[in-house]
Amino acid sequence: MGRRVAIVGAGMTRFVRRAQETGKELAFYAASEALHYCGMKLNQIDGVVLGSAPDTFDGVHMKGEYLSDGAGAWGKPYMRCYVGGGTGVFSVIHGWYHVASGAFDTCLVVCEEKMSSFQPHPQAAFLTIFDHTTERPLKPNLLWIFALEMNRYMNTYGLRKEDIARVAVKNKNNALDHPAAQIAAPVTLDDILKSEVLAWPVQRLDVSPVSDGAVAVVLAEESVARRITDKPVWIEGVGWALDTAYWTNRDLCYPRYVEEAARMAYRMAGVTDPRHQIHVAEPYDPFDYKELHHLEGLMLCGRGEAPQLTVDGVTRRDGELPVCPSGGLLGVGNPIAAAGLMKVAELFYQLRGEAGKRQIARKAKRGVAQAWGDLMQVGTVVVLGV
Amino acid sequence: MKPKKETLPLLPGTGLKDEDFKKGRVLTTRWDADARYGWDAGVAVGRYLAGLKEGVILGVRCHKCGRTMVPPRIFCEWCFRNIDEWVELKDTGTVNTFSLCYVTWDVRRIKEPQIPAVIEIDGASPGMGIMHLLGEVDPKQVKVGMRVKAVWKPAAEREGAITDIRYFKPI
Amino acid sequence: MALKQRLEQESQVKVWYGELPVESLYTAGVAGERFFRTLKEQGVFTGTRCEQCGIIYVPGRIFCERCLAKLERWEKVGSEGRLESWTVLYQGLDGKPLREPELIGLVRLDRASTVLVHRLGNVKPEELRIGMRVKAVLKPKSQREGAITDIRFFAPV
Amino acid sequence: MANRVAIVGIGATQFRSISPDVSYRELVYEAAVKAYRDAGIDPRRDVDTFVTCSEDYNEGTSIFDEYVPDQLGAALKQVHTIAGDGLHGVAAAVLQIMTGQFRVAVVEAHSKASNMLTPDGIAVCAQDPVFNRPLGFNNLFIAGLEMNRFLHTSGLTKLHCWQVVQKNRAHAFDNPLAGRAALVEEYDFANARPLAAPLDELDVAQPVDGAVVVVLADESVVRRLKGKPVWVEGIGWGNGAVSLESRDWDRPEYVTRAAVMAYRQAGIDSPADQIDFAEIDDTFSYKELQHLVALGLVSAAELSHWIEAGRTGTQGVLPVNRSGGALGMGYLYEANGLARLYCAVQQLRGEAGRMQLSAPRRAVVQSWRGLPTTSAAVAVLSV
Repeated sequence: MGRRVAIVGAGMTRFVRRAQETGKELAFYAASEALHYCGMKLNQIDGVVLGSAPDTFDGVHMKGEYLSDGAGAWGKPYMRCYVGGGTGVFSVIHGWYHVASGAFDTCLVVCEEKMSSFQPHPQAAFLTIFDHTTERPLKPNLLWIFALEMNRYMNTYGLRKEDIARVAVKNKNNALDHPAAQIAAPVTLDDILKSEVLAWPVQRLDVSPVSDGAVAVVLAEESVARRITDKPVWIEGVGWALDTAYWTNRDLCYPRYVEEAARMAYRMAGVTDPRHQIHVAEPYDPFDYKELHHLEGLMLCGRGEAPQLTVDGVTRRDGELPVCPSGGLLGVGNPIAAAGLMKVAELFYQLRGEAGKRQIARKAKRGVAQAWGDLMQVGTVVVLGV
Repeated sequence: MKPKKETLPLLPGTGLKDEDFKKGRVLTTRWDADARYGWDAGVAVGRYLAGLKEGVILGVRCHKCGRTMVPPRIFCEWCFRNIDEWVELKDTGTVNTFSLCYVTWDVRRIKEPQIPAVIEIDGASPGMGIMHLLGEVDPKQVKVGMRVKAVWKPAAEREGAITDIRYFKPI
Repeated sequence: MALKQRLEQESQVKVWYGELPVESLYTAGVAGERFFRTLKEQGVFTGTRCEQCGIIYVPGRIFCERCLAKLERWEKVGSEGRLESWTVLYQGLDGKPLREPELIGLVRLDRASTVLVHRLGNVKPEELRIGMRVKAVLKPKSQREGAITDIRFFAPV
Repeated sequence: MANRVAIVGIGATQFRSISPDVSYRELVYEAAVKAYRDAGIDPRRDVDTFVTCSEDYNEGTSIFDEYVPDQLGAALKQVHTIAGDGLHGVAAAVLQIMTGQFRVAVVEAHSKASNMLTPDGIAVCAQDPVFNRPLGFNNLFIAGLEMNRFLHTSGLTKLHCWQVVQKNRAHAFDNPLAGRAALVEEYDFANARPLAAPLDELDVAQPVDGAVVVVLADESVVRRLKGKPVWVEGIGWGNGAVSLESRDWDRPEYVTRAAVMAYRQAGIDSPADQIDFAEIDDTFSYKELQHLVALGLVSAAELSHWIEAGRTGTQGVLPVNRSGGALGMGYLYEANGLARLYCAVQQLRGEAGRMQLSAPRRAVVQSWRGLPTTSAAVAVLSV
C-alpha cells in the first residue's frame, strides 16, 4: 500500500476582487508563505503541482506553464491538474499520489486564480463551459445551472429559501475572522433575503464573490513530515468522481458524484460512520444551498435534512459538527481553485489548533474537505486527521 | 467594520479598486483574443441538428439498458457500447426544473426574466431532459412538473440549430 | 422515406461556428509596475538581484524563480547589450504572411543575467550577427506609457 | 520502480488533416474502444482511474474536463484532467498505480486541430501578456530565435535539419496511422516558405486530428491479461524557466532533467548503449537534433557526423522517429506523446508491420509541450 502522506505547511494570499499582482506573483506569495510556515526551502521540494481552473479567467492559454515559475516549478517535475471547480481539493489528491507513490518525498501544491483579468465581468467566462453546439446558442450563464439545481433541490424536499440562506449568514460572519477574507462587514438573514434576485431562487447574497488569490500547501511522506513538524496532519483518505457530461439527463436534486467521491475517501480512511467520525467539515459553498447539498452527498446527514442542521446551529463553529469555520467561499471569497485549497488549509489549521479566532469549540481529530465543479458533475474529497 | 479584523495577521496581496484602473493609477495591458472555432458536430449531434431543421427532436436508444436518450450520442455512456436505434421523440415535455433569470450571460440586468429550464422530453426515458427556454408564460405561473410544447421557428427560418426551437410554452 | 431513415442515410456533416470571447485586462504586477514606471519616467532599465543565486533579473521581479526568495534590491542595468540571437518573422498573428517581415532579437543588457525580447531596427538582416552590440531606442518620454512598447527597438551601437 | 507498471492496451484513430465526419467525442470513442479491446478489458468494470490531457483554448471550451468521461466509459468514475502532454498523463497514471490504490488506469489525449480556425491567434495567448504579447509576434519567432542560436552554437546547418525532415516524412510511409508522409526533395526545400528565419514551413510539423488511448496496469493485473506487456521502466518530467527572458536559450535542460529522472528509475547509466530506438519530439526539425543531445543519446560533438552518416535512420544504430514523428504523422497537440508511445509499443511488441525494427528491447519516448513552453516528459519502455 501507499505511504502515509501529511500536510506540513500552508499559506495563502489575501483574496481580493482585483489584485495588482500578476498570477505568477500571487502564486509566488502563496508558495512562499506555505514554505515559511513549515520552515522549508524550495530546494527541499521534490515536485510541484498546480491547480487552476479555466484559462479564460487569467486570459492566458496553457496557464499552468505560465504560472510555473511563480509556483516554484523551475527545474522540477511539475504538473497541472484540473477538474473545474473541484480543482482546489483535487490538487491535494494530485499531490498525494505524487508522494504516496514513493516517487516523491515532498510536494508543493499551489492553486491560483486571477478572475479579474476577464473583461467586462468574470461571470461571462462561464458561457463557454456549456456545450458549444447544443447549449451555447441559448446564451446560458452560470447562474442558470445553479438556479436550476437549487430549484430542483428545494422542490424535491420542499425546502424554504430562508433555511437555505442561513448558510450564507453563518459563513459570511465566520469569514470576518479570516485574514484572507474579502468580506468586511457582518450580514443578517434579512440582508440576504432582501438582496437583489439574480436568477430565482438565487439572490445576490446567496452567491460567493469573484476573487483573485492563491493558496499553497506542502506535502511530505511520513518520516520527512515528522522531521519537519511534530503536528503533521495526515491525508487519511482521498476520493473523486466525475459524472456524465449529459447533465440534463441527471436528477439535480442530489450530488451522487460527491457521494461516490466520499465513499472512496471514507473507505481509504476507514470511516464507516461519517456523522460521528468526522468532526469538522469544509464542503464547497460557492452558493449557500451547495453547502447543504454537499453535506448530504458527504453523508453527514440524510437527504433533504441539511437545512435543519443549519437551523439547529449544529454547523456553527461552536456546534457539534462545525461546517465551513473558515467562512467558506461565501465569506472568504472564491478564486476558484485557490478557494478549494483554502478549505484544505483551514482543516490543517483547525486540526492543529492553530485557527486562532476561528478555532472550533469542539475537539477535532478528523475533518473532511470537499469541492465540486464542472457541469454540476465532479466531487473531490479529502479526509484529514491528526 | 469590525475593529478586531485589524488584529488578524497580514497576508500578502494588493487589492485594487475600479477607479484605480479608470484613473490610470496602475499600468495595464489589454488583449482581445482571436480564438475562433468550427466544431465538427459529428454523427450524433449532426443528425440531431438535421432533425431540428425538420422540426423533429431525435433521440437514441440502447437496447441493453433500455434507455432512450436525448441529446443523441453514438454510444451509451453507461453500457459503453454503440447505441442501437434512432427514434423520433415528441416535441412536448415536462418541466423538471427552471429559473427566472434577471441577468444575461454577460451580466447585464434585464427587466423581464429569461426562463431557462430542464425539460424532460416525451418519448425519451424518464429524467431525460434538455436545456431550453420557456416562453409565452407568466413567470409567476411556472411550476416544476408543468407540461410544455416546443414553439418552432417557421421551416424556412430553421437552420439546423438548437435555436430552431424558439422556446417551450405551456400546453 | 420516413424522416428517421432519411437522416440516418444521409451524411450530416455539419460544422458549428463559435469562439472563446476572451477580452482581458492585465495588470503589470508589482514588479512590472516598478520596472515600467522607471523606464517611462527615467528611461532606464532596472532589475532585481538574487544574492543567493547570483542572478540579476531584467525586467525585475519580486521573486527568484530558482529559490523563491523575495527580491527587493532593485538596481539599474545598462541600456546597451549583446545580441544573443535574432530572427526574421514572416508570419502574422492571423497566420498570413506579414507584409513587412519583423526583425526580432534577444538582447542581454549589460550587467543583466537575463535577456529582453524585442524588435531590431536601423539594421538589415544580413548585417545581424550573434554577439553584436546593440542599444535600446526608446520612444520619446511624452509618448511612453509604461509598457514594453515604450522601447521602439534595439539598434546596433 | 517499486510497483511495476505496464502498458497493456493501445488504441488510436488515424491521424488526418481533417475529420469532419466525427465530433471530438466520437473520435475519442473510436480510440477508446480499440484500446479496451486490445487490452481485453471492460472500462465500466475494470478501470480504476482515468486521466485525460487537454487544454481549454485548444478545444474552444472552458473547463473542457467536463466533456471527457462519457466517450471513455468513465462516467461517475475516477477521472481527472492534466493540462499537459499525454506523457504527463501517463506519469499521472503510473504514480496512481504505484500508490497501490489503483490497478488499472487509462490515459487519453486527442487533437481536433482542424476545428481551430485561428490557431496562431489562439497560440499567441500563451505568451506573457505583459512583457511579450504586446509586441504582437506570432509564436514562431521563438522557434526562429532558438533555431538560429542552436545552429550558431552547434555548428550544424540547415542541411542537417532538412535531413531530419526527409527522414521522418519518408518513415511515415510505413505507418498506416500517419497523415503527413511525403518524399521531400531539395527542390521543395529551396522553395519552402520562410516563417521565422532560419525556420521554414517544411521544418514545422503540421497539425492533424486524431485520438490515442492507452491502458496501464500493475503487475498483478498484467499476469491475468493475455497480451504482451510493455513495461514502463521509467517516467520523468520536468520544467525549465518559462519566461523568454530567463530561460536557457542554449539547451533544453528540462528535457535532460526529465530524462535523468526516467533513466534513474530504469537503471540506465549509458542511454546511447542501452536504448534500441527513440520516438522523440520533432515539432520543429531542429528540435529532434536538440533533443537527441539533451536525452544523452548522442554527444553534441558527434551530432553532425551521426546525421550525415544516417545513424538515426531505419538502418542506423539508433533509429529515431521510425513512426514518422510529428513531422511525418502530424502534430497532435496534447496527443503527441501518446502517438509516439503508441508506435513504440507496437515496435516493442513486434507488431509494427512495415515499420518493424529488428527485435528492439528498449525504447525512449519524449515529448515537449511546444511554444512557448519549457516542459518535457520522458518515458523508458521495455519488453
